Formats: sequence, C-alpha cells, structure tokens
Amino acid sequence: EPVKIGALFDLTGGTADVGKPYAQGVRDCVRWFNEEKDGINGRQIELLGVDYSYKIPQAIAAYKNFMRQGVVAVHGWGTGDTEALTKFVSRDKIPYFSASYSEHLTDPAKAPYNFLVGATYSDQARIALKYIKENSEEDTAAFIYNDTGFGRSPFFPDAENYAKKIGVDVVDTEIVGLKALDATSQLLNMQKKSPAYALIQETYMATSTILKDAQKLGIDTKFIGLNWTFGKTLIELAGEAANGFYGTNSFAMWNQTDVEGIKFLHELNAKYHPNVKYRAVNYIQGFSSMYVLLSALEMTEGELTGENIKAALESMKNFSTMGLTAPVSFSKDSHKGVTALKLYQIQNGEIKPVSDYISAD
Amino acid sequence: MLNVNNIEVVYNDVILVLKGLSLNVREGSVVCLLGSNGAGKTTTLKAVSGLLDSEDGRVTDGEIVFMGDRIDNKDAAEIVKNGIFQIMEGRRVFKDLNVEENLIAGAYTSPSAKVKDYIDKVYTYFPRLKERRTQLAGYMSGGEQQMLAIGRALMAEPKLILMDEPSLGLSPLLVKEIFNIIKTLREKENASILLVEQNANMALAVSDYGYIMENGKIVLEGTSEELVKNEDVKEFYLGSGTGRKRFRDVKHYRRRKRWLS
Amino acid sequence: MINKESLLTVKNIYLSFGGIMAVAGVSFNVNKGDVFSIIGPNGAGKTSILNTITGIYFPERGSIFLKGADITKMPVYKRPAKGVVRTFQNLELFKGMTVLDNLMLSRHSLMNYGIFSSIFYFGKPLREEVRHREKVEEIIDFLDLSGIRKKHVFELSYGLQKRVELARALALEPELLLLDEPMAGMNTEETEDMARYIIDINEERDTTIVLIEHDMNVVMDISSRILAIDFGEKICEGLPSDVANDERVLSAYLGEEKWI
Amino acid sequence: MNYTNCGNFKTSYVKDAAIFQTKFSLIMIYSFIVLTFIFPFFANTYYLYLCNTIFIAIIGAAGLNILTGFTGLISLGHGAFIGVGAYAAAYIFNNTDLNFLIVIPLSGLVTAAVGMFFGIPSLRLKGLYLSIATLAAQFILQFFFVRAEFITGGVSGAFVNFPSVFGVSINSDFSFYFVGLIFTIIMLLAAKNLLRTKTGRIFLSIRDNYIAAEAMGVNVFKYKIISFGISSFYAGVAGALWLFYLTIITPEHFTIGVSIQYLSMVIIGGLGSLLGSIFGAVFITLLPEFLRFAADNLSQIYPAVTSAFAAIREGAFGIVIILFLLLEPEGLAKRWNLIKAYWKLWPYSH
Amino acid sequence: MMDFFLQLVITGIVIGSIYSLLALGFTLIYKATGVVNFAQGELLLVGAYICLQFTVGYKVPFIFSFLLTLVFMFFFGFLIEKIFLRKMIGEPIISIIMLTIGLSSVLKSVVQLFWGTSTRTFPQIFPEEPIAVMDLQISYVYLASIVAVAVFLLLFTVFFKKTRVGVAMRAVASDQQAALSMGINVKRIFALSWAIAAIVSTVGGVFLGNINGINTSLSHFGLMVFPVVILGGLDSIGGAIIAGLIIGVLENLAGGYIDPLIGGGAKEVFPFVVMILVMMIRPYGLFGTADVEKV
Ligand SMILES: Nc1ncnc2c1ncn2[C@@H]1O[C@H](COP(=O)(O)OP(=O)(O)OP(=O)(O)O)[C@@H](O)[C@H]1O
Ligand SMILES: Nc1ncnc2c1ncn2[C@@H]1O[C@H](COP(=O)(O)OP(=O)(O)OP(=O)(O)O)[C@@H](O)[C@H]1O
Ligand SMILES: [Mg+2]
Ligand SMILES: [Mg+2]
Ligand SMILES: O=S(=O)([O-])[O-]
Repeated sequence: EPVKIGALFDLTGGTADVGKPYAQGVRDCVRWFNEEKDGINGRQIELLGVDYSYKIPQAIAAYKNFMRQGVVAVHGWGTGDTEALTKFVSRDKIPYFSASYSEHLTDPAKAPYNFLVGATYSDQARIALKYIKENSEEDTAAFIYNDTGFGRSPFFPDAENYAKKIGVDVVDTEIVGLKALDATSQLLNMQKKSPAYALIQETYMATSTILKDAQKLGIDTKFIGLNWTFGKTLIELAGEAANGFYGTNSFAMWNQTDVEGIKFLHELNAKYHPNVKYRAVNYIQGFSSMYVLLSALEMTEGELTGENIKAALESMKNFSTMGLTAPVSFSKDSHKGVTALKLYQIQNGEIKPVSDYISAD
Repeated sequence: MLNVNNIEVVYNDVILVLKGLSLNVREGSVVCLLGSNGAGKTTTLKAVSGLLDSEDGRVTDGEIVFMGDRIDNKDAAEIVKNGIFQIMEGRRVFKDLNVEENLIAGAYTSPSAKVKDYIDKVYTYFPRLKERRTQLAGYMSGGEQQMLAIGRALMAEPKLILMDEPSLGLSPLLVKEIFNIIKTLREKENASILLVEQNANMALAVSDYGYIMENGKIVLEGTSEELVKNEDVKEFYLGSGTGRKRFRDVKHYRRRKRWLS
Repeated sequence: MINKESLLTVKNIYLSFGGIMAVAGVSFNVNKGDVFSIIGPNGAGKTSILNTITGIYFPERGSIFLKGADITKMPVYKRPAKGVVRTFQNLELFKGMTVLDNLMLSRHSLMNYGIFSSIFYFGKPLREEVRHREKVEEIIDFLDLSGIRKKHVFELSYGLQKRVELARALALEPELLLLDEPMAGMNTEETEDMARYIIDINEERDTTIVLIEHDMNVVMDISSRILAIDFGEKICEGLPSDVANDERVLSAYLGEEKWI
Repeated sequence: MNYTNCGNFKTSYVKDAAIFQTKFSLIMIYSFIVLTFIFPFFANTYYLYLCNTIFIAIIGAAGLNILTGFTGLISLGHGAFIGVGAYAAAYIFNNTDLNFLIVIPLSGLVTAAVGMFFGIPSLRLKGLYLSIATLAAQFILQFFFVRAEFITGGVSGAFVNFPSVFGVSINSDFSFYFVGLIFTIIMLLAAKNLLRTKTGRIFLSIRDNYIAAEAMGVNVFKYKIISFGISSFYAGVAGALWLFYLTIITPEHFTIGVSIQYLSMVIIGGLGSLLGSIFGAVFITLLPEFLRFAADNLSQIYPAVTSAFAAIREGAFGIVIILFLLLEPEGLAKRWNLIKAYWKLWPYSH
Repeated sequence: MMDFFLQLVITGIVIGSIYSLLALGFTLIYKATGVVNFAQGELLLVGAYICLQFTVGYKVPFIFSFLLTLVFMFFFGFLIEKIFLRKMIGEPIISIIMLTIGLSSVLKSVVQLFWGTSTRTFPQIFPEEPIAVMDLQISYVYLASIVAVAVFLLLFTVFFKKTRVGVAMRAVASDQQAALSMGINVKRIFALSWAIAAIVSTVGGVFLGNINGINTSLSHFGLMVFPVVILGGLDSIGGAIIAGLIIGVLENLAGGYIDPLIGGGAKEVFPFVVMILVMMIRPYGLFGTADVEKV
C-alpha cells in the first residue's frame, strides 16, 4: 500500500512562473525516492499533486480531497493557502510543508503542524541587516516591499526590531506594487534619505522595475533582495541594471557544481530529463523541501501518523541536504528548518556567492 | 417588383405570427398595408427587409421575391444593397449621433461621391433638419425625428421603401407633409413604397392599392378606391365616412369586425 | 365652468436646452374636472411642459401650483402622492415585469407595510397585497386587460402596451392624469376605445385630465379647454371651437383644413 | 394561468401569489429539504466541504442577484463586501461575548452599512459607470483590509476560534453543514418574500425603467441604496459564515477574482431569479472541482502533458462559461422553467 | 523641490501614455459595440507574445515582426468577434460582459499553453541608454509610446468624425437594429472594431513587454485601465488618451507626496479614489457623452 502525500502546486496562477519549477523539483524528488530509494521503507509514495492556481478556495477543496484519500502529509505552496489551512492541519494533525517563508507560520505554538525548509523572510532580512552592519560604513537601510502579506512579512515587525537591536538605521520604507511599471516616485522619495542599502521584498518584475529606475535616476543605494527577487530571470529582465544586486538565498544554485547536492541533481536530471540543461533555483527549493519531508517519513517510528511524523521532524538535528541548504534542524520550539544562508551577487550577468553561511540568531 | 408569397413567420421558433401572407408591390406604385395593433404589419415589413433575424424571427415557409431574386432570410445589409430600405416603427434615430451623422449613416450603401448631394436633397425636403444639423438626434422632438428617419431613407436612394407608421405622433400639418413627401417620393424619386399606417384616410389617399390584415393574414385587398368604398373599411378604419364623430356617443368599447377569421 | 375649482396652475414657465427654448413663458390653468388639451406642432414644447409638471425637468423660471401649493421644485417621485400621474409619449413601461406587477408597482406608495415585515410575508404584508390586488383587478377589468395580466409587457403589441400604460397610471388613483399622445399609433377603432376610456376616466373616476394629442378629431371632441402652443409660446387658449378657428393655430398646426 | 373570478377572492389572490403553485411542487420541495438534512450522515468530508462552500456561495449570490439581477445595478465589488462581513464577524466575535449566531447577522448589518455607503455614487452614476465605481469600492476596501491592521489584522489576517452553539463546537464540515444549511434556507426565504412584495417590484421597476419608476412615485435613489444595503447584508452573512468555517481570513480571500466569480454565478444561474442564484452557485463551485477531476485523471493517463492539462483547465472554465452564455444566455433558471413546463404538459408535449 | 515635482510629472506623463494606449483599445470596442471588454488585458498579452514569438522564436527583425504582429492581431481580433461575440449580438450587456470574462480565461490559457508561465523578455530593441529630457532620463520605449498615442489620437478622431465607416461604427453602438436597417453590416463593424482594438492593445502590450518582460500577469493591466476609461468617459477616444496621462501624473504625484505621509501604497488606490470623485461631479467622465434620455 502506497504512502500518500498531498501537494498543492501553482502551475497556472499568479505565481506559476516560480511555481512550476518548484513543482518539478518536488516531483523529481518523489520519483527518485520511488525508483532508486525503495520509497519510504519499502512503500511506494503516491504524490497527489493538485494545481490550485493560487486560489484559496481551490486549495481548501484540494485539501479536503487529500483528507478523503488519506494522505499522511501535505506539501503546500504559498502564504495564502498555508495560512488558510493552518487551523485545519492542526486539527487534523497533518504535517504541512510549504514554500511560504513567513516567520509566523514556523511558530509551533500557533501552527504546530507547519514546517519550513529554507530561511524565513524575517531571517533573510536579519541576515541582510547583519551583512550591512558588518560590511557598510554607513549603517542605514530602507525597506522596499509590496503591500501584501508576502511583502510585509519580513519587515514588520521582525526586521524593524532586529535593525534597532543591532544598530542599523531604517531611514525609509517604500511600497512598490508587484506589477508596478515604474517606481520613480518611491525611489525619489527614498533618495532624499539616501540609505546605504535597501532591502527588497518583491518578485522579479517589480524588482526589475526598481533596479532599472534606480539606474536611470543615478541612485547609489545598494540593493539586497530576498529570495523571490533573485534568479536568472531577473538578469534577463533588468539587464545591466541587475549588476551589483545582492540576494539572500538559502539554496545552492544550479551553477555551483562544487556542491554535492547540485552535482547529484545534474546527474538526476541527465537521467530523468535529458533535454533539460538548466534548473531555476525554485526547482532546487522544491527538491530540498520534499527531500526533508520524505527523509522524515523514513525516520518516523511506528505508524505514519501525524503525531509520529511530527515527532520525527522535531528530532531532526543538523540533517544534511547534500549541501543544497545549510543543515536542517527542527525542534519543539521552532519549525524553521534552516536559519543560515549565503549572500549572492549578480556580477556581469552571473550569480556568484559573496559570503559564507551567515546565520540569523 | 416585390412578391410575397404565402409566407409564414415564426418568432423564437414557437410564436407563429404570419400565417400564409401574400402581397405584391408593383414598380412605381404605393401600396398600403392596414391592420389593427398586433396584426403583424411590422413583422411583414421586417420579413421583407431582413430585420427579423435580429429578433430571433424567421420566415419558415413561402418565399419573398424582389426583382426576380429570392430575398427571404437574406442578410439585412444585402437587402438594402438590393434597393429595399425600411423606415422602422418608432423612428429609431441614432440618439447620440447628430442629424448630419445620422444621414451619413443612412448613406452607408450609397456611393461616397453622392453623399453630399443626397444630404442637400434631404435638407431641401426638410429645412428644419438643416437648422438642427449639429444637434444630437435624441434630443429632437418626435416629429423632427420622423423627418430624420425619412431623410435617412432618402440617403440610400432605394427602389422600394418600406414605411412603418410614418405619421405616428406627428402633428396634423406634418402628417399632411409626410403624405406629400410620399407623393413626391413616388413622383420625383421614382421609388415604390409599401406603407404601413394607422391613418387609413391618408394612407388610402396616397396609395394605389391596399391590403388589410388581421391576425397574420390578409383579409381584404383591392385598389384604394375600392377599399375606401368598402363598408367595413369605412366603419373600422376610416371612421364613419369623412366627417368627425362624437366619441361621447360611441357607447361600446369593442365591436368585432365582420371579416374576422 | 366659472365656479370650477382650480387644480393646476402653471405660471410663466421657461425651459431651455442648450440654445433651444423648449418652453418660453407659458401660463395656463386647469380646473378640476377638465379635459384640458395641449396641442401644437412637433417640437413645440408640449412634452416639455408635461415634464415640468411631473418634475422630470425643473423650469428655469416661473412656477407650478397644485391646488394652490407650489410644487415647482418638488422631486419627481413625490408628485404621484400629490395626485399627479402621467403616461409617456414613447412607451416607458417596466418591460421585464408582468402587467399585473406593473400595476401593483404603481400602488407601492399606498401599501402600508415595511421592508422588514415583508420578509415574513404572512400577516400584514399579505393582507395589504390582497387588498391592493383587488383594486388593481378593478382597473384590469375596466381596461379589459384580464387576458394578459400575467404576460410580460415586452410580449405585448404596441396598442396593448399603450393601454397598460394607462392602467398603470390609473392604478395610482390620480387626481390629475397627464396623457402624452395616448392615441398615437392606433387605428380608428382603437382610437375610439381609447377616447371612450378617457371620457370614462374623466367622468366616472372623477379625474382631471391634461391631454396631449395630435388626433384633432379626438381633441376637438372630448376637450373642455385647449391650449395651443408653438415654439414654446402660447398662441391661443380657449374652448375647442375658439381654438379650432384661430388663425395662428391654423397656420402653425392644423393647416388649411377647418376642423369644426 | 389566467385568474378566474370564483367567488372567494381572498384565498384566490393568496394562492395566486404563492411560491409553489401546485401540491406536487410543494411535496417535492419538502422532501428535498428533508433530504438535505439527512445527507450529511452519509457523506464524507470532501462532499460536505463542497456543500458548505455552496451554501455560502448561494447566500452571496442571492445577495448579488438582488442588486444586479433585480435592481439592475452591476456590482464588481461583491467580493470585497463579503470581506467586510468576514472581518466584521472576526472583530465582533473576538471583542465581545456574543454567540456566533448573533455575530453573523450583526456582521450582515455592518456590511449593509458599508454597502450603502458605497452605493452613494448611484445617486449620479448609471449603468457601466456605476459598475466601475463598485470596482473602485473593491480596490478601496482591499486597501482597507490590508492597511487597517487594528481591525483586520492587516496582511496576516484575522483569526477566530472554532465557534460553538449549545455546547457543540462547529469545528468540522459535518457540524458546519447544518449551520450553513439553516442560514441558507432562512436567507432564501427572506429574499423570496422580499422580492415578491412591494420592495421586489420596486427593484424590478428601477431595473427596467428608472425614469418611469420615478414618475410612478418611486424614490429611486433611496431604493437603490436599500438594494445595496440588502445585497451587502447577504454578502456580510456569507462572509461571516466563511470566516467561521475557515476561522482564518486574509485580504487575499476577497479579491476582484471573487467578485467576478459571484457575478458569473448570477449570470449563469439567471439574472433576476433566486432559483438561478442557487443553480449558479452550485455550478460555479463545482465546475473547477469537476475540471480538476477530469484534468487529474487525464494527467494520470498522459503524464507527459500534465502542464498542458493545467493550462487547458483554466481555459476550459472560460469555455464552459462562454458555451453557457451562447447556448443559455438567460441562465440555468430559464432552462429549468422550460424543463418544468415540458414535464407539466407531459405526456402531451412533443 | 521643483525638480522633484517636475520629475514626477514627466514620469507620470510617460507612464500615462502606456495607460492611454491600453485604454484606447478598450474605448474603441465600447464605442462601436457597446461591449465592456474584460478580456482587454488578455488581448494585450496575446499580442505581446506573438511579437515575442516572431522576434525571438523566428528571429524576425523587430520592426518587421511588430508589423507582422499587427497584421496577425487584426485577424485575431476579427476572429474572436466572429467566433465568440457574434452570437451575443442583442443579448443583455451583462451577459456580454460575462462572455468577455470567460474569453479572458480562455485566452490566458492559450497563452500558457503555447508560451508557458515563466517570464520572458524581448531582446534589446530600444536603445538601453535613456535620453535626458529636462534633467530626467526617459527610456526610448516610453518615447515611442508617447508618439504612438499621438498618432492614434489623430487617426481615430478623423476616423470617427469624418469617415463613413467611423460614423457607421458609432451608429451601430447607438442602435444595432436601426443600423442594420441602414444596410450597415453590423457584424462586419463589430469584427472590425475588435480587430482595431486588438491592434491598439497589442501596441500597448509590446511596449509593456519591452519595459519589463512579459508573463501572464501583464493581463492585469486590463483591469487597471478602468479608472482611465471612466475618467475619460467610456466612449471618448480623446478622453481615454487624456485620462491616461492624467492618471499617470496623479499616480506619481500621489506616490511622491502622499505616500510618505501614509506609509506608502497611495499610488495604487489613488486612481480609483480620483475616479470616484470625478464621477460624482461628472457622471460620464470628463469627455463621455451622457445617455440620451428624453421622455
Ligand atoms: N420579437 C418578437 N418576439 C415575439 N413576438 C413578437 C415579436 N415581435 C412581434 N411579436 C408578436 O407578433 C405579433 C405581431 O406584431 P407586429 O409588431 O408585427 O404587429 P403590428 O401589426 O405591427 O402592430 P402595431 O400596429 O401595434 O405596430 C404581435 O402579437 C406581437 O406580440
Ligand atoms: N432633454 C432635451 N434635451 C435637449 N433638447 C430637448 C430635450 N427635450 C426636448 N428638447 C427640445 O425641446 C423642443 C421641444 O420638445 P418637446 O419634446 O417638448 O416637443 P413636443 O411638443 O412634445 O413635440 P412632439 O409633438 O413631436 O412630441 C424640441 O425642439 C426638442 O428638440
Ligand atoms: Mg407595428
Ligand atoms: Mg412630445
Ligand atoms: O489568486 S486570487 O485572486 O484568487 O487570490
């Protein structure tokens, strides 16, 4: 009898451009377990993947359907669905992984069954602030975000408090919509405060707008983007303007072939998808996240009940993801799997790591 | 030039409105079609002009032949090109176009070189329209709108004009004027006219031939002279003879026509 | 006639649209029990006068009195309650509703129950509905609409729709009924019927009538007084016989032919 | 259907105005209601979930139909009004000791007030201009949901605990089903009564010809506002139910997409028909589920084209709507009536 | 200080010109067919992707692929009308609105089917170096869009006032059946207006694509132009253009002056607030024609 796992993907909705590679990563991981690792201790894994188009009612419908089919865990996707399902998964005791890096979803007191592989937005912002503190002469920063749960999550109140704590001056905050065509007025206002760095929480399009307008206006603030701002697509969109842009990214990149996990994924793809020569970072995210979930299932003692899986997860300490992320640890007090990451920078159209692992404590 | 043979018209696939109706219009003649409300006069005209289609109506039986061509269930646009133009009931001017633009729209099927001449011609028939040439048609009074509707027809220089109650809502003076225009049209414009009217006195006066319909069928036809003399026509359409009548003396609301089928 | 009580008084009203003077200083007085007709060429301003009486437009100058009370600036919707109700020149019915609902709607202001109670339906709302339904049935009977009461208005022929409009106005139990070309588009027989209805409404239902109509046979026959206007101005007012022989009326409106 | 004078006027007129005209239809409807109460004892969570969303959708759609179908005011802000109800419910529930059964109508009232406020432009605006003003309401309210953190909890949303009544916690699809069902029945009955009496006729008259309505003594503006109010009340109740079902809401639940979805319900179901609102709500709620079911099954057979199926599914939703409009432009309610008429005449119909 | 203001205004005009383009297509369809097109954003999307396919996929030089796209979109608009909207002639306006909503999901899914969901970029077409206007750097894309707006404005004004087809289009918008009785081929007019609208929005889409790349989320501009078309008056070509510029400028001024006061976000709701206020004073927008309602 197979082990059933539910998965919510966005293949057609508002976040499909990153949702698709992520889903592929999840699927490949399952396939790898099934075909080469003998499933979960001999039981095949059945992945019930559902494209919910980033629509919450459809996510809930899919979840109810998972329950009907008897899944042991769910791998979700965005902030909206993860939040909407929090109450249900805690009631039903279903471990729930997702790619929503909002910190409030990693607090076991509020969301006992939610787990996250990857640094939370708040941690990413903390790490960026830490980097600013250590590398800049002037300790001033601005926050640029969009007015959604996703956009505000890293900054208010976490990054704000942390900046105060370590002595970085947040001199300005600006709102730039996710689909903004221009950010001139915001950047002009920001320029008046001339922060040394600005943290950006957006997706590719708005980030590109910001970087291009900043270049046009001759703004010399340096920009650090959180994980969704950062990737090869940005370089295509922003061109020249992307040069010098920093990103906080908890995952190894496709071109870091010195990392064991990346080398492994190259091989895996050569076998499964011989035509595919490049994988976006989202693929690696999806793969890593599922890898941790499946490994926890393997480690679970006794039946695969929610409580047992949760116990297995909470006992994970410094679990190695083959270098795809910093080692993963969960505990009864924290469901953040990863709290350290490297900063990357775009240099001449290439993404290069520019720091060692920095941890956010 | 127009032969309507035994047509049946059905709305929405269920409502049978015309039940085997036939009529003819000879070249250069004015033919009037009389009948009470709901008899199917408008429907008849629309069947000829192809406007039924836009109301989910269809000619299901019989044929309509115009100058040798079958035109039943053809496109309205094509029928206008063939030379039939319907002046619709209720004027139907383009409310938010001005007078001149309404006329230009009427000339859609005419050669563009002639549009200016036609406009001038309409203005000579209706000087009032010239005064109002830049006014939005929707804000004109009923009579003015009717003039515009007739003017639009002239813009297409049709061979056959179908007029649906052109005197509706017009002042006595204008009614006369409209009928004079009809006479003029026939003499100067060389147009044949199929005229639907409630004002039977006038209609029979300007027409050569008349049909009277009830309930989707022709119940009486004849030359206008014959019809004017017919007792039933006198009673129900002309109002006892020519003189005015005392409405207070008419005691019963509904009397029934003798030819009721 | 002299002792008749005055119902509607229009004093020197003006109304213009853009550059066009639709009504230019018209005054007249309608007494209780009158059939008061307004005639004039197309575009003379007849409908515009009606529109000022019913409040669709407010006159720019001048005033309108109903039973001595100034109603010049009263909003449209308050006037029916004062007894002023109209029909329209081009049918303005509620096409998607049944004939019955058209008439019942008219009586909404006479119905005495609130929105909240209506959600429970039984009790007062139901009693009121039945009471008003009875009144409406009287009118349906009177105008012989019983065969079509459950029909949607858009299904009806033009002539019937005209009659429904009259019925809808009657359902409001008006004191002053304003009719804008009720006979337009009707044949002789139907015109006779309509004339008969108007006479009965006037005499039996005790309703004062202001009538706009181009059918001179009717106007001359059933009016007690006639006002003739042209270019928004009064050209003549008086008894039918006076107006019919007035030179200016003849030249502006009737044409050469004598009507009486 | 012609009314015939048969002596006893009173009972005839009462009968003439009854919702269910024949004994047969009355029996059918009672049996149906009984069945709906028995159903949850035999159904699994997934089906109960679908029913629960359908209940909420029916109430919301009925509300929108009152405004759009009956009064003729097209609203593109219904989703936001539903949001107002949900947030109001969360706020009241968390800050008072009131039972959620009281909180639900209260949030309806709050939403009605907000709806009436956003109805004010109807004083001057007509037709499409007004609809787009309601679109503005949608965006302005969304902004409010995000920014008025002290009331709405901002972007991280509002939470409540599972409510309970008579000591029973409404924390499962099974228990919520009864709450949803009862509210749906009450709300539909109230709407039906409202619409078959004075107010309903006034709404229709405004829809059909507002100038004539005014000339017949209708205070058009007042009733437009009332229509906004009633419609929003329904939205508010739907929103409050949604909150208590989910116990957590964020601004993302009440986007323009939701407004459009409700609009499709009333159009597909049939404008100006309460029955249509029910059909529309059922149809639009089940359609994506059905399409997903189909897509999933097909993907299992042809896994290589999984992503193509995903894209097609979105389009299929559009296609179904388009087909509906092309084939059934007057909505499902119309078709239902035709079917009913057919069976009434059976076996004499051809 | 003045500099700041000027910069905001100029950026506003520049962005506004894109809004104008998008609004124009919308207004065209409304004017001729009375249809409020909720699939406007998707038309734009299809246009942009087609152009991308020509330039990137088939390596056609941009200017040719742009022209090819316009031709393609002309027929595409034509076809859409023929397949989907033709049958709806005469149905209630709200059903037609719904149909365009359905259409929007169909078009979106077609785009996803052919081009997927990842963000795609045009090759460098306009010079990357912006040019300086009054101390402000403006990209060439925006200049091109301003020029396009001016050209369209001129073309359409003449078209609707002076040409017979233009007048016929307005006649159709005013009363379809009466237009039919004039011999106006209503179906062709409808198709034509969709064809033209498809072209206009394609121009907007291609410019948008050149600013920041394209993915399916670009279709959301279809909704964002509502304040513009309403402010200008639904049926006014000039109105659409002027309102586009006004909204662009207001948005930026709001961003510049109000954002700092309320902590940001004004830029996005402000157009809607302005829209409502203007509508309360001018119910048919700045240049829209009032419904003729004579009784
Ligand atoms: N679009 C339609 N759908 C259904 N029935 C229709 C339609 N148009 C007309 N009818 C019906 O067809 C019959 C004939 O209508 P028609 O308009 O042809 O009459 P008419 O002789 O022109 O009457 P009137 O003198 O009132 O204009 C009427 O009973 C009418 O109800
Ligand atoms: N809403 C309006 N806007 C602009 N002009 C108007 C409006 N209403 C009426 N007019 C103009 O005012 C004048 C008088 O119109 P009105 O409708 O009162 O004429 P009428 O006497 O009723 O004519 P008819 O007998 O043809 O109905 C006309 O020239 C008309 O164009
Ligand atoms: Mg007729
Ligand atoms: Mg008039
Ligand atoms: O993606 S939603 O619009 O459904 O939130």
